[in-house]
Amino acid sequence: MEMPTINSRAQQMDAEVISNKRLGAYNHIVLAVNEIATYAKPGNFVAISVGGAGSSMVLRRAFAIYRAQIRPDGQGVMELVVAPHGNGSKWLASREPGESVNIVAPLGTAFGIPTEPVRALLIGGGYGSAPLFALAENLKTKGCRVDMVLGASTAAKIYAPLEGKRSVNSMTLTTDDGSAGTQGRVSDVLPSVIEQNQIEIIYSCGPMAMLSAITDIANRFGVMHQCSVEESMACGIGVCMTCVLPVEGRDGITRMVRTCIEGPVMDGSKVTWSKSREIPDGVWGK
Amino acid sequence: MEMPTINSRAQQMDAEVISNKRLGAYNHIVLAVNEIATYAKPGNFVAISVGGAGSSMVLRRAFAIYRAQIRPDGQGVMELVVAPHGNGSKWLASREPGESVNIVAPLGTAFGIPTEPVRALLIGGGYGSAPLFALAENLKTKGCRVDMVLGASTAAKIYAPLEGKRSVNSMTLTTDDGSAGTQGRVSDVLPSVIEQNQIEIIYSCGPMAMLSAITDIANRFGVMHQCSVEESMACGIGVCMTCVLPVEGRDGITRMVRTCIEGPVMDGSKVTWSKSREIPDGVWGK
Amino acid sequence: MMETNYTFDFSTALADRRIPNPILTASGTAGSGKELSQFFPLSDIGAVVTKSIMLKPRSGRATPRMAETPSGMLNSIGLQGPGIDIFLENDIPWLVSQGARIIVSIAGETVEDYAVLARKLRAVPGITALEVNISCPNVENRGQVFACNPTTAREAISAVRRNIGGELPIFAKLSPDVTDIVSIATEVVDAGADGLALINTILGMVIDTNTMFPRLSQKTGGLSGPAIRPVAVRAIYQVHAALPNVPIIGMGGVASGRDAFELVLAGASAISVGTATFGNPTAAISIKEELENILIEKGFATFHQAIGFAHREEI
Amino acid sequence: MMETNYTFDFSTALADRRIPNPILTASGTAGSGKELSQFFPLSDIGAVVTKSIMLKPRSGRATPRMAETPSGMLNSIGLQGPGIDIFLENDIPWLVSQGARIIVSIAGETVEDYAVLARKLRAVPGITALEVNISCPNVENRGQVFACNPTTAREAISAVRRNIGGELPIFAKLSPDVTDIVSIATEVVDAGADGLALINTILGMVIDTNTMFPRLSQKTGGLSGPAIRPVAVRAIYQVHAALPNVPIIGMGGVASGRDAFELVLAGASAISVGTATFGNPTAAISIKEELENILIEKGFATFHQAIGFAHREEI
Ligand SMILES: Cc1cc2nc3c(=O)[nH]c(=O)nc-3n(C[C@H](O)[C@H](O)[C@H](O)COP(=O)(O)OP(=O)(O)OC[C@H]3O[C@@H](n4cnc5c(N)ncnc54)[C@H](O)[C@@H]3O)c2cc1C
Ligand SMILES: Cc1cc2nc3c(=O)[nH]c(=O)nc-3n(C[C@H](O)[C@H](O)[C@H](O)COP(=O)(O)OP(=O)(O)OC[C@H]3O[C@@H](n4cnc5c(N)ncnc54)[C@H](O)[C@@H]3O)c2cc1C
Ligand SMILES: Cc1cc2nc3c(=O)[nH]c(=O)nc-3n(C[C@H](O)[C@H](O)[C@H](O)COP(=O)(O)O)c2cc1C
Ligand SMILES: Cc1cc2nc3c(=O)[nH]c(=O)nc-3n(C[C@H](O)[C@H](O)[C@H](O)COP(=O)(O)O)c2cc1C
Ligand code: FES
Ligand code: FES
Repeated sequence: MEMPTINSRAQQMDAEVISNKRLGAYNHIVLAVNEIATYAKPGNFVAISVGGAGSSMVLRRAFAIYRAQIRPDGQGVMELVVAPHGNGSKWLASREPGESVNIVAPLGTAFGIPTEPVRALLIGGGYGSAPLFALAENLKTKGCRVDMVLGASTAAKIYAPLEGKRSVNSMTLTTDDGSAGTQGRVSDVLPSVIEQNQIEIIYSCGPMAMLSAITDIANRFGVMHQCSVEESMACGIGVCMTCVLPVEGRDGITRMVRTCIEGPVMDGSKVTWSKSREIPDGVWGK
Repeated sequence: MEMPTINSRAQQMDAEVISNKRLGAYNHIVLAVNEIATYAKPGNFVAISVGGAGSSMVLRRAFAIYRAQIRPDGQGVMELVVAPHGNGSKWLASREPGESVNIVAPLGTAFGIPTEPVRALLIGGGYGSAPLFALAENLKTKGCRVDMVLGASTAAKIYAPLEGKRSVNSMTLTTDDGSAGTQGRVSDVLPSVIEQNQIEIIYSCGPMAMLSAITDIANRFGVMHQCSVEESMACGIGVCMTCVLPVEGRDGITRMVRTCIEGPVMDGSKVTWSKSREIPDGVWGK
Repeated sequence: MMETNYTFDFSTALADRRIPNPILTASGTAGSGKELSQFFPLSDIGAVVTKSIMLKPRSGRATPRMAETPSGMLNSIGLQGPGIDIFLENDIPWLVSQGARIIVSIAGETVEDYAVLARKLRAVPGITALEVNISCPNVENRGQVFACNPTTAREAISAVRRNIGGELPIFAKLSPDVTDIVSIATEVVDAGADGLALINTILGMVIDTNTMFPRLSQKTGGLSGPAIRPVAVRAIYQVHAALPNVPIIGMGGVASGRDAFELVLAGASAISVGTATFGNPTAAISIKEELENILIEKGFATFHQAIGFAHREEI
Repeated sequence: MMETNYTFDFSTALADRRIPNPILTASGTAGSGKELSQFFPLSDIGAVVTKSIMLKPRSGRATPRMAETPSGMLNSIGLQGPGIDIFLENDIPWLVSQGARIIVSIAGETVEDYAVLARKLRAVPGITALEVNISCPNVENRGQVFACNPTTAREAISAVRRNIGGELPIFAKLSPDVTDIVSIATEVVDAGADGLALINTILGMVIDTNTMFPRLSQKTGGLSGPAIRPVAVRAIYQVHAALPNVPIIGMGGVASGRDAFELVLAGASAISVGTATFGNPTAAISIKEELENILIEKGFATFHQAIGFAHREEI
């Protein structure tokens, strides 16, 4: 195991909610932060305390950082896209501007940016699109072509803000119910998008089943695949071992690896997308 | 045991906070309620859920009803005086107007009002003065003379609003630190106040040690003493048996009696103000 | 929610007795019933479980008797109550008059106590079942709790079984404070319990950091409320796995229909609501309604189908 | 707060070892130490307790490995780790380089495992004490947990005692899932434990009401967090009352200085912080600071005076 320098920029702080707007099925939340806005990279996440003082919820909730920057007025801001799901995310989604939340950020690995211009495909499922827009901008700066495929069960669950659309060369939508874009799943349209645009690298973020399906297709086409995974996390900082996935290391050995600190962004081809609820054979220490 | 008809007017409802103002060491909170405002009598209390959804605090908090009435505009209001003490009362004291709290009220016994005009002394310790002002008004209506003694550790902990002072014939203050009124305890000034005003009945509300001391003096002077006691309550509605005190019944037998449903207002002379942490000898079923 | 055009069967069986719905009060958390009846008709729930009644009047313990804890509370009431005779004279007839179904909880200090209590109850009309609280100190055995030892647990239950006759179903209420709850459960079923009630409170303590003494007068108390729900679910799941045909009255931290459903999936045939009532006088009613909605939404046609459903084979 | 013009002595003794303050990490909740060191210098706390290390590399259990519960959580990690050899090669030297005091937690599947682990550790420099986690399934005894049976608990601890030599103090970490924790504590102390660590997690289960299966892959898991604090306080109080001279590392739901103080009053000589770190990476530091302030405010001149203070005679 290497010394994790990965969270060395992470800070814990109270961050004031600057704005909180409902957008389709999600809440777009802007937090006032300090210089950590400059350290956060696309793919990093933030861990947030929920429920306030006297809450029965003892664990932080993880959210991808949608965007982080220092505004012209010098104020650091961090933006999130939150799906009100259970008690914790509902609490967060109901914070009013002026209230504060306690955050730890930036955490985890970031998407790797190629040094040469490449043809990149960014795939997001539901709120999984959140970290992809900042990534798209970065890739654009490096001269990459950026195509995007976003999928969700229904139109309201596709998160694709206007300014985000501007930073991509093409945008394909899929919905399970056909309410926006092609009816079907992201994986249905993938082969043709890859072929048409001669994709060299895929970046993805979304539900685990989607990431697994993308990995199969990426492998088939021999395309690199960096995906941001989403395992249940108790600590988010690498100390509890709850968030593991079987991942093959450089030495060819598959280990149960913490997705909070050696992820959430991982090489899709190295993950054993096995059935959950078991340790695959051959894993180190099984 | 008699059939408790005592809480038959009690209702559970969400009550909006109309106002919440800091007054000395306390918060004066006004809640919007329905017709229960007409049922609440001085001495009754309200049980309030604290902490909001996802709170780790599972029990309601009890507060004396300071005043309850239907306003000229038809709106029922219930007023409380809250000392921010632990997590629950602090949560309550920090509610903003417009927020709602879940209440069950009116609960428990009320102060008994004499049918004839009598000379009454009302004694309050700290926020224990809260239910006494509405009581004073009632007694005045019955033609009683009403004297009042309020005590606390320090001036900021004496709750005595201006309009309240108007409804009493005399008001004596005591503070432990001498920052207002006589330095000392309520019980120090009591004998002279009782003698001077030829008191026939004492009503009191405050810490248990104070009630116990008042009972001794009241017995000595042969004066009736109705006191509102404050035992830790888990349910407030008579189902849990946590809030008991040893109290002598009409049959002369002392039983462990629930102060939430056969109190909080009790005949002071019937309570065995024994050391806590033991069941006095002779209690039924010991 | 799915549209349903069938009638959902919400009834459940406690051994050979059928009650119209599976929501009960938990022993010791519903007073005599009268206090709760100010908030809802007692006949609306499956049954009222009475506080554990003993042979003689009991003053209970000194105060403080309770302390709030994170997502729970400690209590140390010490089984305050009027004793079986007054109880039979006053409480039972009143509950019967309300149309409530009644489960009488009994507790003893000796094996003989249990026997006498059973004899006093055997001919009483209007009772649906007995819950035998064996989580009490056994005065004949260094105060060790009956339910903490297979032998004493068996003795208490056999005494009730022998004296109650074949009439009333008896549910043995077990303590979770044991190394192996399945072995205790097996023992009491073997001794004649028709069913089990799981779980009683967990032994705990709170120290008041102001006085720097234990908060409760008796130092320790029983922990209840949502904090202990995972322990209740585990105990019910383990016991249902070992004794799938033995009905279980499940309880421990149920505060919503979702929570009740969790215990049902683990193997409970009925659900008692305790501490939640303290926070919400009508908790039992909302839990009942929420549970029914969840079951219908999930596509169950009867409550019975959901009992122990989490034990099915994974596919 | 009172003005103090003396220096408060915050140090504590773990058997014959003295550490500068009583706040430790709880085993299995501080990673290898490196992760936490991003948030505070490890030398600032009394000691780092390592995750329980076993003989061989362990993959641990399948996911999901955790579920949040009211004021707590369940975990079922299954002791994932690199095995003692890699641990000694990598983790210990790094912790030593940080100036951290180290308590190594060990766990075995057989009595022989414990013996071998002790032999591998006896000559390792830089270790303050051993914590022997005997809350693990014993593969030679139907998977029953060592700590749940006085005989197997004794065997594991004797094996460590015999093989560690007289050097390192050993603390036996007990499970609260037993009928009588005092008897287990007495047994392991008799077998040579210098101290005790109380409490490990409580066995629990969460059923996912969507999938209608147990949430964790292994069904049951260990309950930790504030929900279990009353159980920890009770266990520590009982054991300290029975064995007043045996130092106890207390833990279970400590999230603030007040909570730590509660366990100290019950009888703990040091406090491990576990689940609280997940909610707040610097929890150990704030707990340490808050505890020190409380002790000074209460007028204690030394930490030592407060240990078990709730056991004094009431006047
Ligand atoms: C790296 C990462 C990035 C994420 N980014 C986003 C994002 O940008 N926007 C967004 O809306 N959500 C995101 N999620 C999911 C988000 O963390 C969960 O929706 C949230 O934790 C649910 O909490 P809850 O209290 O609402 O739900 P509950 O179901 O009540 O939560 C109970 C427990 O389960 C955990 N949990 C529940 N659902 C999930 C989940 N899907 N993933 C991980 N843990 C879960 C919670 O953290 C909590 O500990 C992300 C998760 C991870 C791990
Ligand atoms: C009949 C009655 C009338 C009351 N009237 C008032 C009032 O008008 N204004 C006011 O400020 N306070 C009043 N109190 C006291 C008030 O209920 C407590 O201050 C409050 O419960 C403390 O809760 P907490 O969460 O802030 O404190 P915590 O100490 O965190 O509470 C923990 C637990 O202890 C109980 N508890 C703590 N202190 C008391 C106490 N003094 N009395 C009873 N239970 C307690 C709480 O209810 C809770 O269950 C009254 C209490 C009773 C019984
Ligand atoms: C105040 C109180 C009193 C109780 N009294 C009894 C009792 O008399 N007999 C009994 O078997 N259980 C008693 N219990 C235990 C409950 O019936 C129940 O088993 C336990 O509280 C767990 O359920 P809950 O979390 O829903 O409260 C009592 C619990 C509380 C909180
Ligand atoms: C994720 C997790 C992993 C744990 N791993 C271990 C372990 O390896 N060895 C051990 O003795 N205890 C382990 N424990 C138990 C803790 O050390 C501690 O005894 C327990 O969590 C109670 O303390 P807490 O409430 O502060 O977390 C673990 C607990 C958690 C939550
Ligand atoms: S969430 Fe704790 S190690 Fe990853
Ligand atoms: S508070 Fe429950 S009976 Fe009085």
